Amino acid sequence: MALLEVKDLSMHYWTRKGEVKAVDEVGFSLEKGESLGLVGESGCGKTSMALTLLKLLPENAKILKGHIFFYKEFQPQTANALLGEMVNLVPQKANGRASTLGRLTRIEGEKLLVQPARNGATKAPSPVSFSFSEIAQVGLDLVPLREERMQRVRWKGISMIFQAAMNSWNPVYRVGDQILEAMQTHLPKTSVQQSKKRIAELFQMVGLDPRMMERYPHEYSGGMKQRAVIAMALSCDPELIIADEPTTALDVIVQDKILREMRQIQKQLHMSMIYISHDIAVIAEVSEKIGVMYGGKLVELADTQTIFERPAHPYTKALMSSFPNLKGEKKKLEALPGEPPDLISPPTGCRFHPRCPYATEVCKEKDPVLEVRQPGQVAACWNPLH
Amino acid sequence: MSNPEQTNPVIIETDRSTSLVRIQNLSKTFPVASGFFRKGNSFIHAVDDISFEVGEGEILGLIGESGCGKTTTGKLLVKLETPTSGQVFLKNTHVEVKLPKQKAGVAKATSAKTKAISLVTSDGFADIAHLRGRSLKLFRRNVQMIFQDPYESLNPRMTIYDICAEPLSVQSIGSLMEREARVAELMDLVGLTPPETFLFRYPHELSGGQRQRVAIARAMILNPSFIVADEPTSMLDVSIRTGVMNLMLELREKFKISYLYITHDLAVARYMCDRIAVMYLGKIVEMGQTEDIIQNPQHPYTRALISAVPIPDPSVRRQPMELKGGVTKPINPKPRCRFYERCPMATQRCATSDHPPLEDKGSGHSVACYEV
Amino acid sequence: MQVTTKTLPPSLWRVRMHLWLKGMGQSWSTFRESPIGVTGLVIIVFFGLLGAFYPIYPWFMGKIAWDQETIQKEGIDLNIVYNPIFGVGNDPLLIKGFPQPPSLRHPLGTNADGPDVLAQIMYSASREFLLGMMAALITVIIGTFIGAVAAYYGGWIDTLFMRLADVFVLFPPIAFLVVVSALVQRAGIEMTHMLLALILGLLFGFGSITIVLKSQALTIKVKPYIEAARVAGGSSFHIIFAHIIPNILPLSFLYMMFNVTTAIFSEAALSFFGLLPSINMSWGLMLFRAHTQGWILGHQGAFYWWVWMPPGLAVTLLCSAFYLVGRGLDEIVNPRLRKR
Amino acid sequence: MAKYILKRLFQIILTLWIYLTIVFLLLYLQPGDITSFFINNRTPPEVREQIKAQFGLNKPIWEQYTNVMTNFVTLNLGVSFKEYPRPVWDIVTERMPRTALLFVTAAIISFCFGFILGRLIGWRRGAALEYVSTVSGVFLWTVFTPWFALLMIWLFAFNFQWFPLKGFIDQNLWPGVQQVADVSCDLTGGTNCANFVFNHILLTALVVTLILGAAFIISRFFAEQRTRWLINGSALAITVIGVFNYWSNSIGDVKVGGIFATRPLSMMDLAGDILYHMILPIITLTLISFAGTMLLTRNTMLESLREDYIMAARAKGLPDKAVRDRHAARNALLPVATYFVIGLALSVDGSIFIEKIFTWKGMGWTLLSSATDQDYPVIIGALVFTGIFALFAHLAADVLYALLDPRIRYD
Repeated sequence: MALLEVKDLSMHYWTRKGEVKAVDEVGFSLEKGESLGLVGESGCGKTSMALTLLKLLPENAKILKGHIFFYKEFQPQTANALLGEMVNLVPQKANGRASTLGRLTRIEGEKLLVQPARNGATKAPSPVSFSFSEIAQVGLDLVPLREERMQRVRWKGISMIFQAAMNSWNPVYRVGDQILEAMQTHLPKTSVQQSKKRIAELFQMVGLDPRMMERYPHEYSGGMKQRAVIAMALSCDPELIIADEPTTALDVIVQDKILREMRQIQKQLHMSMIYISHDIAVIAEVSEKIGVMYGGKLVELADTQTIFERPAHPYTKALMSSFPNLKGEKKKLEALPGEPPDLISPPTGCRFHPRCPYATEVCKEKDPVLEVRQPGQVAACWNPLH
Repeated sequence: MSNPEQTNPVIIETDRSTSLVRIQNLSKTFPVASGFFRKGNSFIHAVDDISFEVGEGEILGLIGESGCGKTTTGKLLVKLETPTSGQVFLKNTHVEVKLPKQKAGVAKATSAKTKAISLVTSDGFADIAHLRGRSLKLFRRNVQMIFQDPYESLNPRMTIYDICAEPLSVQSIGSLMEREARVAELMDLVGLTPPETFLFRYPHELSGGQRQRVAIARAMILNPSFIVADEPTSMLDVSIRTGVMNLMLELREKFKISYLYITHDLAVARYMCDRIAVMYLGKIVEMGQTEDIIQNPQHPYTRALISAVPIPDPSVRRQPMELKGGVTKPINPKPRCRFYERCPMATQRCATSDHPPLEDKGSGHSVACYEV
Repeated sequence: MQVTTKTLPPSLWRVRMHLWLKGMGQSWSTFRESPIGVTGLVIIVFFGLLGAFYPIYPWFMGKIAWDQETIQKEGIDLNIVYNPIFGVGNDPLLIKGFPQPPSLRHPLGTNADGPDVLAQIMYSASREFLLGMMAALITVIIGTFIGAVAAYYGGWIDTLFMRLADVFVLFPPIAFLVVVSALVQRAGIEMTHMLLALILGLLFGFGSITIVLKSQALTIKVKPYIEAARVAGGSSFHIIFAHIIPNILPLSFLYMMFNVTTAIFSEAALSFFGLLPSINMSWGLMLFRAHTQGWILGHQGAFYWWVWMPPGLAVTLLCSAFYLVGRGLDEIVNPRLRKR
Repeated sequence: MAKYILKRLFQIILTLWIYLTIVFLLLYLQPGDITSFFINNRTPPEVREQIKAQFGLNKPIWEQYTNVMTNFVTLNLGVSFKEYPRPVWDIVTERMPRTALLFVTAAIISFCFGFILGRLIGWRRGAALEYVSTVSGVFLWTVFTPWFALLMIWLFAFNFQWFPLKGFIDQNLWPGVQQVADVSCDLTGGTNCANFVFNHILLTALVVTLILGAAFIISRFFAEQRTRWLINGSALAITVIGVFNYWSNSIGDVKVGGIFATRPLSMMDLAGDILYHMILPIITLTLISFAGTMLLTRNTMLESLREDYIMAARAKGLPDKAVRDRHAARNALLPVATYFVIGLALSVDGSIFIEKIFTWKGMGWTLLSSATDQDYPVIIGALVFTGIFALFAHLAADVLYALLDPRIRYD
């Protein structure tokens, strides 16, 4: 059952130098309880991707197109809350109807009325009606969602572990109070005492002394801050956690511990995770599926096992072979020539073609799209490795 | 110049006749500014009584977590810091020490001085601690450093040419024309081609990998024999990193340069280094041939470190080793094994005895542990 | 590498010139994006022109409006040459007709004892400019140098200058200047523009600017490129002058703008209090005379705006202008303030 | 924190020592000996000798230095030339509270005003709003203060006649007042009575501030928003009732009504007269100084908005207002609060302008008039006092900073 579906998502931002095509036509989906790793070099748009999912964008950034569907099982009593929003209705499997994207305009008795998007047609399509029993899942489209409504999705639906976890604590408040603040915003009915009890439990879960709640961030070490950030990300029982370089600033032993704890908590709570890292080794440890990003595009997406055994995209292969290995034979690493693309004026056609050893004429002209290479593996390449 | 009459210092027994740098009992402590009036009570023992050698054309890797003293060691070697005690000997170093003005008691003064400083050993090594003025400047030509952060190690207000030519100009080497030619030659060498397109650009116009190449060019321009590389690739992207590492290996082949390669990444160390020394809280706990250490680590800390490195291969399942607690700071450390608190195999002896000495366990593999 | 030539090869020299111009061009195009800075610059240029054109204005007006004949036609019997700055003296008979409201002969009217207000404003403008620039330059040179040296060496040099800076920050500057000018007067020293600029420069140069520039220099001092320069064999002198100072110069320049504001303001204030008898004409003095002679809050409520509005506005606008330019520069120097 | 304060205290004493040394050097390097600053033609010979002995004249410079420094530190500052034989210290203690009340009130108002506005323009960087507020802010901040004050007087007091032109009290009202409580007034100016009433205003303001401040701090210990409101609200109510009660009954009554008054005057009338005279100076001061706070707050807001914890706060789904006020503004407050307290220390500067124009006889007025009248003992006394006052303000700023920033508390 899908939890998150990203479709054709583009996000650009505007700087002094020009338009940065940070996320360009990216699409993937994530099942409930699944963990996905996004890997890529700095400036490939992976952090922009994470911020776009939460719509935490600066003023100069804009989502140009695409959808981010955040799915929930359909429950008639909560249907009212979705009134007026863009939704993707997924009917029951047995039903045979296609899923419908549109604005939820009315609820009539046991029926939902959806006004599909115009999609370039001159005439507005007629509203589609679904009965309650037909609907399996409702996907709320986060892209057109208003800011106030989006605030309710953040942390309760999707929470995040930041790249700079060290700095994501406000230095003037106690750590416990900062977690409490999030809980009071999203769970206003829970009393302060109950919330504090819950925070103490979470602290224990991530291996921190619950008494540390009353301390200020500067009294924490780097690893402790990171653990507390994980506790905070868990505090509102989100369905999805995005972890952006969760262990980059940490030493290898602490990194290893924290990664193991995160994986364990994810299994235990049956949560979905998106890990983002430049380190393919870290990603391989924690995720079931890996997406490789290059120059603002998703170039390959496959199961972890598949991607390591049979990478389809030349970049994926280059990325893995440029990592020195601790185990196995020591061999000379092949350096990838050139520099990562400038996202203001990316190369035409395939963005990897100036550095690609397999590039042909077509790569310079036409942009490849994601195609299925084998079950559980898609890649965007004109000359895939298999 | 050298003074052969002076007493030789104690030299570690070694069959390595080609060593270039010898470190003996090197220590560096920093005072901890704890209180206003209580300054001077507490010290961080950043580097504590370490000894090693780097051979000619050899790459020695210095491995450890942040705060273990590896960067301080690097800075001691290039004389950015002055050691609290111990010596750094470098081959082919010219020491010119002005002897104190001698009046009547000539003999007395010299004997006092020779006891204090043994300038150059018989096999041409000299302690860099005594370098001053001109001899220090000459030493600077011999030893260079490459820094971790390519974004901070180049002055943003200088052009690439100025940055690369700075060592030449402060050392007053060559005419302006010659400097320009030399810089262009170096740019070519580090793969910034064609040089003309790079010479008069500012660092912010270059990517991280290109900047690090500029930093390498600057370090290479004086033809040094020894380079301390402090995590030169840790800030670089994967695809760029390999190029820089390969460049450094090529330069070693070409010019027989020795490196002290400081890194926290064991995989990188394995790729780059001939030998590895593992540091923990200011002490070297294990040292030996790279493959030896990676395949057959002896010290519990090294074992934990190696077992914690994630493997970019989902089919390999690691057996992580549990360590208690976290890294502390070596402030006034107790006289026992530094690793005692976290060690899974600590015994009574580890707690009561001093920090174990670095002992050779055969074939140049030394470990500092009582229980190995 | 045996031959050493002292001169820069022409190619290198030209490249550097080109780079410098390009850098200036870039700075200018960034600066131009800040409407605040541009506003300030326009005002500064305006006052600069006022000051620069001062000698032309009385010469021209003397030809067409202030000659003996025209003045006598107005019914004022003048046997002396009309001085647009110092008026006609304080003969009660002569100053009967003043202050005159703005007219074609006096675009901004005249003061109570006859001088032309616009001429006074123009005359003072160049002096205010000079004073402000001089004082700010002294301030910035002291601040930059001390800041760099204190940050680089640390230790007792740092402690000494920082405690000294604490003291200078402590002084309420205007109160201190009031006292100093009283003491200078007592000592019988003539307080000229140059002396005042020196006092202002010293007063502010050892003060907060050293603290700011030192902390900036400290952030530079710990950069690896300083260590790289040391490893290359660079002396302390080389590091301070080739690395630290060039990197704090933009901030120094920014503070120079703010200090021009302070200097002009201080001079106007002291003149307004009548504490600078040696400076015989300035905007502050114009306001002082208007106030003490009762042209502001007196004379049956009549509004002699041309007597006291122009000097007050001139001080305010010029101070604001330098401050605005400073703010505009701040957005260039301090990228954290730029638009996201 | 105690360690931090102690360290700062030590530094401050060191600073004071350097400051006083500089003052000494200023005097010593002048022509004539140092006692000439404390003696003029009107000084009787025996006092002259006494002062000379006090400063240890004819002794070596080192001893003169220690003598002068001792006199400074013990606030033994000599006798005024102009208001002979009033001791300088007496003049300072009379004038200082007047400046303090005026400036603290104005500073608090302009701080609140400037902080709220700066927070708004830092948060929403709209082109037009930002430009207008910055330019007008800079105009007010750099406006030539005396000219602006004259403009305000001309407009509101001279033209509209809403406020008195100048001064501390209404000369027509007070001569009829013969006695306030147990203080008798001289019939000419009512200075004693005015001082008495004024000091009670100051005292009341101080007590009110302390009570409200204590209530605010106590309320911080409770997590529930309603409890906080309850505590603060009840404290406010108590003080309002208490102040009213105190002024209407407790201090005792004025004996005789003013000669122009239609009914017997009460203490409240007299206090009202003083407060009425304060309004225009306070408005002027607020307008001049709020812009500084506003511009600084805007900058610190912009900086704190770039911090990662702001992104984290937004990611937590907090409403914009909470992100702005609880996170961005709370951190932006740190430098602004320091600036506020240090600004108080420099208020003597502003007081020179405002008190001169409004003839409000406080410290600034005293300093300026003694400078023009060459009343050197008062000048030096005011300078020494200003230094000490400024130092305590710096110490207060440090304490405030330590209270606001937990990172310092635990150092």
